[in-house]
Amino acid sequence: MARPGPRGSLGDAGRIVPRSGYTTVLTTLISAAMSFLAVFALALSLSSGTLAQRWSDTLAQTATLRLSAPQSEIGAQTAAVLEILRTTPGITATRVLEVDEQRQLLEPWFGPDLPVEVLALPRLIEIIESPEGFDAAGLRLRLSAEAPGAVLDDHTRWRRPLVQAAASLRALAWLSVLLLSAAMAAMITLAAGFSLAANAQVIRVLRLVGARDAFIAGAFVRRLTVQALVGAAAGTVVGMAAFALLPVAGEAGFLTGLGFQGIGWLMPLAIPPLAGAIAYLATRIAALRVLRRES
Amino acid sequence: MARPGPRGSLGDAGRIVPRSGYTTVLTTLISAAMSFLAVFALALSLSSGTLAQRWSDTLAQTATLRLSAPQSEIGAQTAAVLEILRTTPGITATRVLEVDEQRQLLEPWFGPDLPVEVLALPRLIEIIESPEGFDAAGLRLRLSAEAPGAVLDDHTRWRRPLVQAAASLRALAWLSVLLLSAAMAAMITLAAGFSLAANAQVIRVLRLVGARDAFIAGAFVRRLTVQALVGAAAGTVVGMAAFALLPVAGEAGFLTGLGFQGIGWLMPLAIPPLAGAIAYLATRIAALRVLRRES
Amino acid sequence: MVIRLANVSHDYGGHGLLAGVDLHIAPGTFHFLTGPSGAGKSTLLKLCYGELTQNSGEIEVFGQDLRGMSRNALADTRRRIGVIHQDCQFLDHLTLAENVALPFVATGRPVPEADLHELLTWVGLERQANALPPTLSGGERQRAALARAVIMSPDVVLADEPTGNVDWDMSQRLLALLVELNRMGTAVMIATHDLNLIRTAKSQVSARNLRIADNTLQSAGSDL
Amino acid sequence: MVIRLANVSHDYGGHGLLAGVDLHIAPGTFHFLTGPSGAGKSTLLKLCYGELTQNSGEIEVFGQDLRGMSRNALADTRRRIGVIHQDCQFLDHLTLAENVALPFVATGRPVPEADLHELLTWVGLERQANALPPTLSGGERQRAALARAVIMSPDVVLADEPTGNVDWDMSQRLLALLVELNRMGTAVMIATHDLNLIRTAKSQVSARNLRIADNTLQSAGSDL
Ligand SMILES: Nc1ncnc2c1ncn2[C@@H]1O[C@H](COP(=O)(O)OP(=O)(O)OP(=O)(O)O)[C@@H](O)[C@H]1O
Ligand SMILES: Nc1ncnc2c1ncn2[C@@H]1O[C@H](COP(=O)(O)OP(=O)(O)OP(=O)(O)O)[C@@H](O)[C@H]1O
Ligand SMILES: [Mg+2]
Ligand SMILES: [Mg+2]
Repeated sequence: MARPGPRGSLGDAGRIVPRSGYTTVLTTLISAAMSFLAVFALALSLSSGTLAQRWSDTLAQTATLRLSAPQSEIGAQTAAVLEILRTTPGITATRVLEVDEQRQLLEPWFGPDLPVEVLALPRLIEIIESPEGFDAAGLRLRLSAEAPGAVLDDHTRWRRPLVQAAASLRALAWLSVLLLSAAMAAMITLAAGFSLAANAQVIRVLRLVGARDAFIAGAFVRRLTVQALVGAAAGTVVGMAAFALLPVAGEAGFLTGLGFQGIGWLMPLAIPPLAGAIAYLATRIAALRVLRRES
Repeated sequence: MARPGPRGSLGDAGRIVPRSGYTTVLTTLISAAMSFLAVFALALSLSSGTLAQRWSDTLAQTATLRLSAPQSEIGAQTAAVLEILRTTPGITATRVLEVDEQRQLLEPWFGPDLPVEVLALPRLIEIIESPEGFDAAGLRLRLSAEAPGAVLDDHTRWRRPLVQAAASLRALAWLSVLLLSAAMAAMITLAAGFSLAANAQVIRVLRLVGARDAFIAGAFVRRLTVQALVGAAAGTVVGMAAFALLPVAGEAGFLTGLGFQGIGWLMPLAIPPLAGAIAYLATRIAALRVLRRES
Repeated sequence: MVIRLANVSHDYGGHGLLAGVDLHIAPGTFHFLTGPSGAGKSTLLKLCYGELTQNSGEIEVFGQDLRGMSRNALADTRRRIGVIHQDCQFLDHLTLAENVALPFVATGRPVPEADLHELLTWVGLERQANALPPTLSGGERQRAALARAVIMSPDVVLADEPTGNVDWDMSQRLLALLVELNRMGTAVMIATHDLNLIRTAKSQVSARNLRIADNTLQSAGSDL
Repeated sequence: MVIRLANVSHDYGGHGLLAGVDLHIAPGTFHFLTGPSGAGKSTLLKLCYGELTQNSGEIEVFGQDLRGMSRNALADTRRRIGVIHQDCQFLDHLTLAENVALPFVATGRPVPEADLHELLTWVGLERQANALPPTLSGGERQRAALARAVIMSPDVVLADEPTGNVDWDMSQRLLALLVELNRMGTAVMIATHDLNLIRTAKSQVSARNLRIADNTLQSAGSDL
């Protein structure tokens, strides 16, 4: 009986649309579910970035040049090749492999006792690319002219599928983020439509007492935006908690890194305001359309 | 004006619950969305199976044995090692690598001109495992006794992360199928509750004219189950179409095979009946509970 | 005995509403129920058909205690009671004719089309048979509610303000329908504000007039 | 001129309902509108405040054509019209007092608590001020609807069957409230079936009695 009087409670028109109506619950649920999924998609896209980075780091930015030549010419040709490499744009550094390093590379196949010194082994030169990479075809052309015994191996056949896979994973992830946003917008628009339909009585009564469209739409927009915000916040928190707690991918394996690292944890926090903005626009458009249709 | 009379249209009580109510639309939408996602999860889980298979096939079932020994003993030790391998359970076949094959392996490092014949190269023996695999530790023990120069490389360090990754991908996929089923059940239960709340008027009127609980619940259960079936069918079809049409993963890369192959295309067809069954149970329980609560 | 209330009290948690109400409705009797707005007329009727459960006292319908009844037994009892709710309640997606025939559908019986048509004609709704309830006028809805209440030939009709929105001629017509049913043995109780209706009924049927005042049910035969 | 209908016709797609209706409601006048159930009384009132748009003819409210009006202008016009809808319409999640105060909230004005309380007391609802509409009795809802219609001191009150569910004493009280408003300059039109109400009003106010019959609006001063 000691409820607040009508002025205090209704003064800002905040309660015009029922709070606990099931269509508002619907909005909350939809944005919660969508935000939860968005957290996963975001994690996937961030992780696929990390993944691509790692794969690139290990493979993409190195190449090997093998130089075979008669013992007498090997010194001169090595110098020539190094000079060519030095003047090739896109190559950051070059390094002639030591004998010990060559032995290490061969150990799995020949054991530690291979007499590398006495063999007429080719020289191996490691090439570190700049991030932009170099023009492998052009380089091959110049090499064939000046050092016919030089063979360039840019690891392409190893690199291509991995980089491709990382890229497609990344595309898939961003596609799902986009799809989820679109789905959320569509579903919140639908929920707004449902809410307006379910509250046809509210609209009719407000019309009867002379409320303008902007007032009626505003009441719905406010209610639904708040619900979407609340739902999205809940979904995001639960999704982030899932990532913090669940061992989604083990320590090893190349799914390692699926999750958020460091500053990445801040990104999901953008989801609730985004959901709120989507809800605001979707509801506003739906409300004004419905109000204009039913005179 | 030429509508069918009440007998024909209402005889089976099929129209007691409004067809186009937005809460029934809600049920349809929820099961459509959930089924759509379930198709993806199913594809992921099936594909991760294929993936794991492929990775295992290429790596897991081979191993290499490297035998270094003085030139005089190499023949005898090779024979001894082959005898050991022959009697080791889990090994299907063994093969001593030819000189040419060894040269091929070494070519990237030394060029085609390596004088393999004159080098004291170790023997390489390829081991083909049976699917159950062999006991690597036991084999190493026996080898160290009879052929001290033999080193077994069972590719464990390459194989483990890949198999692990495939397994965790698979677990993730089944987890999402489970989660989606649970989420669908929960959301359909909610939708049933919403539908009952939205149609409180229908329940009140039916009570007034002496309808029993079973009759009222039946009307809702039938309507909602049908809606869930329709929604799930639509969601499944759209999901399958997406897989049939979208180039989700390229031809190369190790996401190749993400999708359905052959008989796998039949599996998503289980989703609609499952959704229907979930909807039936969820609605029935919700309806009888609601009806019992409000006397 | 159709309905028997013994020392029944009820309120909605606040101050008292009905206290110590005794009521006997015998088969074939005719009752009017009056009282100021908010006195508890609708509440009393709801208690009689089990939409509400009394706070204290005893209510028997067709000789059975409502409170001890199973849910199915209560539903079966309601089939023998024709109720006209004050807020006429329909399924808005079904036509008027389908709504009137609902008691048959809900109990799994075939709809007697001829009876249905005759009844709709009597209450002047044959033209609106295929209209949806939200498109009906206030009076049309009230007449449809009355038609639905009597279509199953119930043992008792409980009518809550059945003529509040119809004109005088139509209210006479509806009264005549109830009087006719009453002659055939149906007990009738009408809650109404319309004293003229009660007065004109005098000539057609010997009705008992009850009034709710000061939380109790009183006989009001003389002062109408 | 408050409301002017010139040669207005309307039906809902079927057979004719209203045809060639002329109506002039001047400031400070009092009108009763009668006619059998389904004749089109509610329809006529809905045309007057723009819930329906006529098929043909002209309707002017406060000198402006309703059809040419912007949506905001229509809303602003409605603020000057107090409407009692036949199916009393409330926001079920707000208390009765909040519902009655709704015209102020919807137009962004502060609620005059004192006036609100006085009005609720007049219609006998001060005890129910904090009750939710679904828990009110039929008559209580009707009185609340009347209170809401008059709280903004509108220029005209259009009341559709405002006394169908209240007892005689209360209907006199509600009539007195409308007569009082009318004396202060408010035009009033009441659609009702209650001929007694019209008869007792005669002594308090000089009202014009209109009747809808045969699809037209007729003067019915004598035969009541
Ligand atoms: N569900 C409820 N919860 C709380 N109070 C209620 C409820 N239903 C009715 N009331 C209150 O109980 C009182 C009696 O209501 P009831 O509907 O029985 O009156 P009534 O005699 O039918 O009046 P009317 O002639 O106006 O229809 C009213 O004051 C009403 O506000
Ligand atoms: N939205 C609508 N669609 C179709 N027909 C309608 C609609 N609203 C009303 N009607 C019909 O128009 C006729 C007049 O309705 P109206 O509500 O104006 O009658 P009324 O004079 O107010 O009757 P009552 O006294 O019963 O309230 C009725 O036959 C009704 O069925
Ligand atoms: Mg009542
Ligand atoms: Mg009307």
